[in-house]
Amino acid sequence: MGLVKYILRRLFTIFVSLIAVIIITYILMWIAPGEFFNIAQFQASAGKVATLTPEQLQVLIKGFEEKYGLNVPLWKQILNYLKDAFRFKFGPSFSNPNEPIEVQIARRFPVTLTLAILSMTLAVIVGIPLGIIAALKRNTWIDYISMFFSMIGSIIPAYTIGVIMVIIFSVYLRVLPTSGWETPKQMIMPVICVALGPMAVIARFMRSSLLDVLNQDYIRTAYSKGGTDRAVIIRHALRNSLIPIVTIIGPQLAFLFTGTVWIENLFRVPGLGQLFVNAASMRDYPLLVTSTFILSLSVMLMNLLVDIIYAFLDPRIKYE
Amino acid sequence: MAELLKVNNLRTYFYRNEGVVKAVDGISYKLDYGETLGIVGESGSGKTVSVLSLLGLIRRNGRVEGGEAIFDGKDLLKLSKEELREIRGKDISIIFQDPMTSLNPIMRIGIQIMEPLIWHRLLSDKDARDRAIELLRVVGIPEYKTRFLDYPFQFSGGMRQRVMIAMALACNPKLVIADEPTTALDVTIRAQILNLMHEMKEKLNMSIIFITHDITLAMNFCDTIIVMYAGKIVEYSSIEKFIKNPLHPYSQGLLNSTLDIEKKEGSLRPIPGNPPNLINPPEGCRFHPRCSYVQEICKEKEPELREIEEKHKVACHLVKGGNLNA
Amino acid sequence: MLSKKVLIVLLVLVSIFLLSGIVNGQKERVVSLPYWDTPGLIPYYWQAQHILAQGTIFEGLFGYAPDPKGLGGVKVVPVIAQSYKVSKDYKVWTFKLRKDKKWSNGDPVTAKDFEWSFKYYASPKIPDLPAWAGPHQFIENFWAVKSGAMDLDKLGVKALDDYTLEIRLATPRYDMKEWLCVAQGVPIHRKSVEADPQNWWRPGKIVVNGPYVPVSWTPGKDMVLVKNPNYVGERGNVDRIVLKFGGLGLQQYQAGELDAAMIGNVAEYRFVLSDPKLSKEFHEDVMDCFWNGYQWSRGFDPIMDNIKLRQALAMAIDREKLCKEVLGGRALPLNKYWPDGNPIGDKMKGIPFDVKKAQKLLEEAGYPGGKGLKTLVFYITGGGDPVVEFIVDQWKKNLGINVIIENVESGLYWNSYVWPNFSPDAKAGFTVIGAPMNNLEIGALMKNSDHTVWFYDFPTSARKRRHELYQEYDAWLRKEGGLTEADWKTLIEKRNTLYAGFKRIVDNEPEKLWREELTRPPLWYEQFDELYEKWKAAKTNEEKTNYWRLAGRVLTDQEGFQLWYNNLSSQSKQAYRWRYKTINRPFSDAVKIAHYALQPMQDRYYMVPVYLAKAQWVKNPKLEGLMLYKFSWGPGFFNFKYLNLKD
Amino acid sequence: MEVALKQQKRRASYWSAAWGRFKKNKMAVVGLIYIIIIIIVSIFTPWIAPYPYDEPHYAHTFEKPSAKFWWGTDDLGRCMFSRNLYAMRNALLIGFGSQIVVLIIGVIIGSIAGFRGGRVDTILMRITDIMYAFPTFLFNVILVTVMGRGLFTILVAVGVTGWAGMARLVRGMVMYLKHADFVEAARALGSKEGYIIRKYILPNMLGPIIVSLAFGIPNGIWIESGLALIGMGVRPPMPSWGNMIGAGIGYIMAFPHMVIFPVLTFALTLLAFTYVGDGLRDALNPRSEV
Repeated sequence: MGLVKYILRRLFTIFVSLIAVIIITYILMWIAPGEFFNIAQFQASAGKVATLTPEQLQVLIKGFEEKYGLNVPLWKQILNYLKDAFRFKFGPSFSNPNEPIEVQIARRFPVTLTLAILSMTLAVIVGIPLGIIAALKRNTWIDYISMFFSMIGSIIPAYTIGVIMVIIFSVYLRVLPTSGWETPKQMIMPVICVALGPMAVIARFMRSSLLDVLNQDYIRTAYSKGGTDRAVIIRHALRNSLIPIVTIIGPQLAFLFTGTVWIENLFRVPGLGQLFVNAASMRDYPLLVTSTFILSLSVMLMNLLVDIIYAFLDPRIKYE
Repeated sequence: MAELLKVNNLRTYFYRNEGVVKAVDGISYKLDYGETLGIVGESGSGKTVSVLSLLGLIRRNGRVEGGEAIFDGKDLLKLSKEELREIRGKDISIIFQDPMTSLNPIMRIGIQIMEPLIWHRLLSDKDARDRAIELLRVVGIPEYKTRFLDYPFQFSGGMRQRVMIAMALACNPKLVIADEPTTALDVTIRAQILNLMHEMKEKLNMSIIFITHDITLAMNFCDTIIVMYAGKIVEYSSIEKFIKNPLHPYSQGLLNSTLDIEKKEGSLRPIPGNPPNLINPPEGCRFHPRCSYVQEICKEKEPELREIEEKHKVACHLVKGGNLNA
Repeated sequence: MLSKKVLIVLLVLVSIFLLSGIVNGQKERVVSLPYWDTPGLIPYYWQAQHILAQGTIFEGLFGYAPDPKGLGGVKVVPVIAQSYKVSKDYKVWTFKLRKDKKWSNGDPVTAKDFEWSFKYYASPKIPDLPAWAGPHQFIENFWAVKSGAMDLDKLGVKALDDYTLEIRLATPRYDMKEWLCVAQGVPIHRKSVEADPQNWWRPGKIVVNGPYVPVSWTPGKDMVLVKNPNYVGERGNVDRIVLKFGGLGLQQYQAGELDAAMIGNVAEYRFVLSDPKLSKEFHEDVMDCFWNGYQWSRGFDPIMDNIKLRQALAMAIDREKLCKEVLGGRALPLNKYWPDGNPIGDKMKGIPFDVKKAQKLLEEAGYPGGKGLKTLVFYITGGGDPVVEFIVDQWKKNLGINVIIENVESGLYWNSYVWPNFSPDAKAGFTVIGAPMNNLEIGALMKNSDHTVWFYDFPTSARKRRHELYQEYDAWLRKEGGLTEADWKTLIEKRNTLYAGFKRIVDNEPEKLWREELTRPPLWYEQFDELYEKWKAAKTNEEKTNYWRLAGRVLTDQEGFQLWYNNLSSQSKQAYRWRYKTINRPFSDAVKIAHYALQPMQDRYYMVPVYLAKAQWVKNPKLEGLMLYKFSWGPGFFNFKYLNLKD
Repeated sequence: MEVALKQQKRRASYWSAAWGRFKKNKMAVVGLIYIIIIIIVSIFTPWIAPYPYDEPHYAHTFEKPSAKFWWGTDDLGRCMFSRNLYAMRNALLIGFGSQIVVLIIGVIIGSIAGFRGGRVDTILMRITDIMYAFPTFLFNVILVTVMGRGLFTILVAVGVTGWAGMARLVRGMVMYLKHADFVEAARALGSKEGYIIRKYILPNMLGPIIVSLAFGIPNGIWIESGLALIGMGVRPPMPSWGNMIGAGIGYIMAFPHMVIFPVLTFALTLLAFTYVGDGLRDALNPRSEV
């Protein structure tokens, strides 16, 4: 029963934190220079008000304000937003008046999820062995080289790597399509590009985690019992060192919600990143608040999940 | 009694950035079947290293530089990695100091006890399981059948040390090395563990190397005692002779710094100063900077380990004719 | 619920796929083109789909056909209209419709469809209609209807019979034909809209009357159009068009995944020229419906009142060098709103590149050698902008003045610095501007330079006051009061003062057309008086407050107008009079006199042309009939009905 | 007295031992040398750079590397080498500057929370949790919007969004050290809390904090480049790696040097910091001893 209680308590904390996050976001937008809240300006941006007199514009502004619920004081806007947000109703965004935001999210979410899961799997499959090798061959050239390559992959902006990959594999070798998101072939390049970052993080974390474990007394104990390197490393060191990896995969997954925006644009992957990051620079404020809401929520849920899994994997931990 | 282990001029050095640490610098001793040998000294005197060296369990930057260790007719120091592994846990097992950290925290203790049996292919999985349960019973774990599946964190410190002992005994080893097995435990538990070890030794007729910094403990528990200081043996004696006549000033210092109810108050005299830096150990007798009897010769010439009487060797210039002539 | 929709879409997709395959019994002709990402398919919003609506998925009474000599590369041709009549005052337009046009579901396209659609667009149900982008804004009573003050029936659109449509306008429009080409001029299918007002536009559901039907749409990825089986009229032979959003255009083209690609920068341009195959597939055109340059920030710093400073800056830029060396030949130097070789441009005088003169002007402006001038800020968006960096460098080198480049995120940039009426947050300085024609309307011949008159060419103090009045106008909506005569007293006094001012303006304004515009009923003071009467008769406090608020707005609005009119520079007033003359005549005549309005506005140096961009692209040699969109969203491709894929 | 002396001695040997361990990681040493070099270069950039970062040479736009322009020129004919030097300098400023902000906020909040405990701790940690859950990138964008662009505001923004981890770290260690024997001893002797923090707790936390900062620096540089990519970075014509790479990638087909050099220097610098961070972590973590 401890688990249910624990989860409920954490969910309550998440609920309160989300309210705080939303209020902070609103306040920040409020104090930001420029007219974050003036719909007319948005209207004008696309509209190049050329043929419209300011008086006619007023009619449009009023309509806009009503459609987006801006005709009430700020505190009420926040309240209204929160009321709807927790029922996952976000209304339309400036950049897409056709559809409510939740519909846009629902459509893009599976894509982002697929991309995230595929690349995270790749990152884990490659990153963990790299980290293990590096740790076992610590301070040798094998260590340096494997760490170098995993890191260089995450440090050169993924967008740059993506462009170079397109030029090599699509234009010159013609083995992979440049973009799209239907066939497995189309997924190869975006998945690799997205995986590079987490892969490096995982490899490095794995390396240090394993090194840490290898220095533990119980490893010496295992050797003293006559374990082979193989048995000791696999049965004792790896299992122990893999547990903390869970704690970094969670945040990395949450990061993939926005961190993939450049890759999505480059490879025409219809995911959430495009939606969310563009919101920030376009000042699409309903979408901006909503992306903050969704991202915070997913980070917090991911952390909760990580804690649960962690407790599941590590018998020492009990839900308080 | 037949000889089980004979160590000759063992030297183990650690290569640190600051220089070479001569942790064990030429020690020799022997151990008979069924004998309990105590190795006593302050922390850092090389007592743990001297035994871990035998089994190749020295960490990365340490290296056995020389000497020999004939165990059961084989020189442990010349064995291949695999041959040595065959001996570890089967013929020689170790009980480590800290039962809190020496057990794998996420593995059921039963499995951990089974491991040496399986790794040495002594028993099938099922038999190993039965044996492990039996061992738990033997070392006195209550409800041993259900606790077989528990994790280390569910045990108290004393219980964990019992588990460690069970693990060490799993393959009926010829030699058990107990590396300060009671240091991390409460005083009340200490006695229980020592009793248990004693019991096991009687029952299984194995040899024990008992490493401790508690000289009175060693005097109660061992047949023979080695006092180590700064990587060297300063006194090597059968326990009867040692109790009667501890000769080396350091041994005396150790004895004086322990509480003895029989002695009068005010007799607690700690040894002044700190153990020496083993990268540049003091010239002459390594103990001379802390020795209250120090003389010129001590600073110049390193004393040899001389046999004063039978089964009693001391490395001190000032010991003459079975007495410390201060 | 959702899966059902997906299923329907899939079924439609499959059936269309099967049909097109089986019926034709031959290989499908597929064309893949780059396109702007679109958030949906509702034609009346100002999003990428509105270009798609113009002649590809929807058709209006008129449409565009390719014409290399025509403005924007197009000419206006009747599409659903067969013939039209227009009254002498150009206020009543009557259209006869073709009888053979069909919706994609087989329903006939009738005048009723137009009437219903136009009323739908005008209704308050669509509060966020970007009315400035369509023809409805000119229809009689449109604004009253939109604001909810008047009944929908009063809108000046009527189907006289199934194939005759009458449109009555509030003001004369000589360019109604041109306006009716754009996305807001197309009808939408009443039955399907009413059946599902939220989702009627979704691919698989949408009923269109253009040559292509959207069958799938994935934001961030692509949209697929297939031939409309019920379409009647001229069109090319392409069966399926895949519009791809984003990605690396040129690389997709090289990999054979696109049939055309825009060239985005000098590097791509040089690469294409150096490649033997690509260089043969290369095309370019000048984006002459734009001018690119800079404009002063619409802030309230008096420094911009100094015309000599403005002139000096405009004259100190070496446009030739910019186009040749920075833009690598991908643009033409431009020193007036219309280029040479254009009927308007040929009659205009350009801004010279004359460093000596610029230096002298700067000195006369009070800043010899740039000394004493405060630091100006050039706002840009999206990282570095080589053009701006060039301009700033020219000013530094030629005039000795320092300008900071301030990078702002795009939303803030466009909404708060480039296009709003005023930017209270903007520091003295500039923004980049690519001022386009949105479509072929006559007023757009001004290419947005009439902002000079509206937002720039009066003293800073008056600009500031004007901005305050805009805010006051807004604030009236939420003011409390108006329950007593005392509340009205001040308003009535103000009304009388303003009335006197208004009379003076009307009596002295020499331009008849402007006078007419000002005195067109309902007049502001009549509105005010009417509101006062209504207030007297009002029963509830709520009503009373409402009338009082509206009356307050009328006055604030008028006060703003008078402030503007009275402070406007004589040059701008003159320009504005010519603007009235220009827009109140047919297109062909307007072109002849537009420069009278444009030249004085350009000579105010608030909005300064610098270069004219080129559109450059590569395309599959087998593909014909690709039309370049040269208006405000350009460059891009549109009007896909003429696409032809040679075998 | 005795205790303090022992502490002192232990600490000195701790640092020298750590340095010894650090030296063993060759990549970390190489990284450290690289960082020292670029720091020196950054200090003297205005004298080292062959051209001002904003000086265009219109006759030399898009030039490949040559004797005149070692790393070629960009779209305005500006020296890529000089621009890279300035970009490096800006990156270092942002990297180090943001970590100073992180350090100040994180240490203050973390140690107050850890030391006071109770309700103060709960409140501060809730705030930290919220900060932790805030989508960093969006938060950065909003903050930069609020405060305006520029080196200083960006580094403050990066710091303000990044202190949560540091606060947690510090709090955790304070909680642990608070009950450590030598602190108890000091408290028993009647030392004031401030004194205890200064004399005992802070020195003992230095190692983990340094490691955290070492990883924070490349992270700060990374965030700036992300901001620059969407046009929220430093003011042009001031170069930063983010906007140089962003501009360069479009030109990759014909002028690859415009992206290769910034990417290389950017990657090398981040690598160096990461390697040094790794080295420091291994060196300052006493657990990995022997």
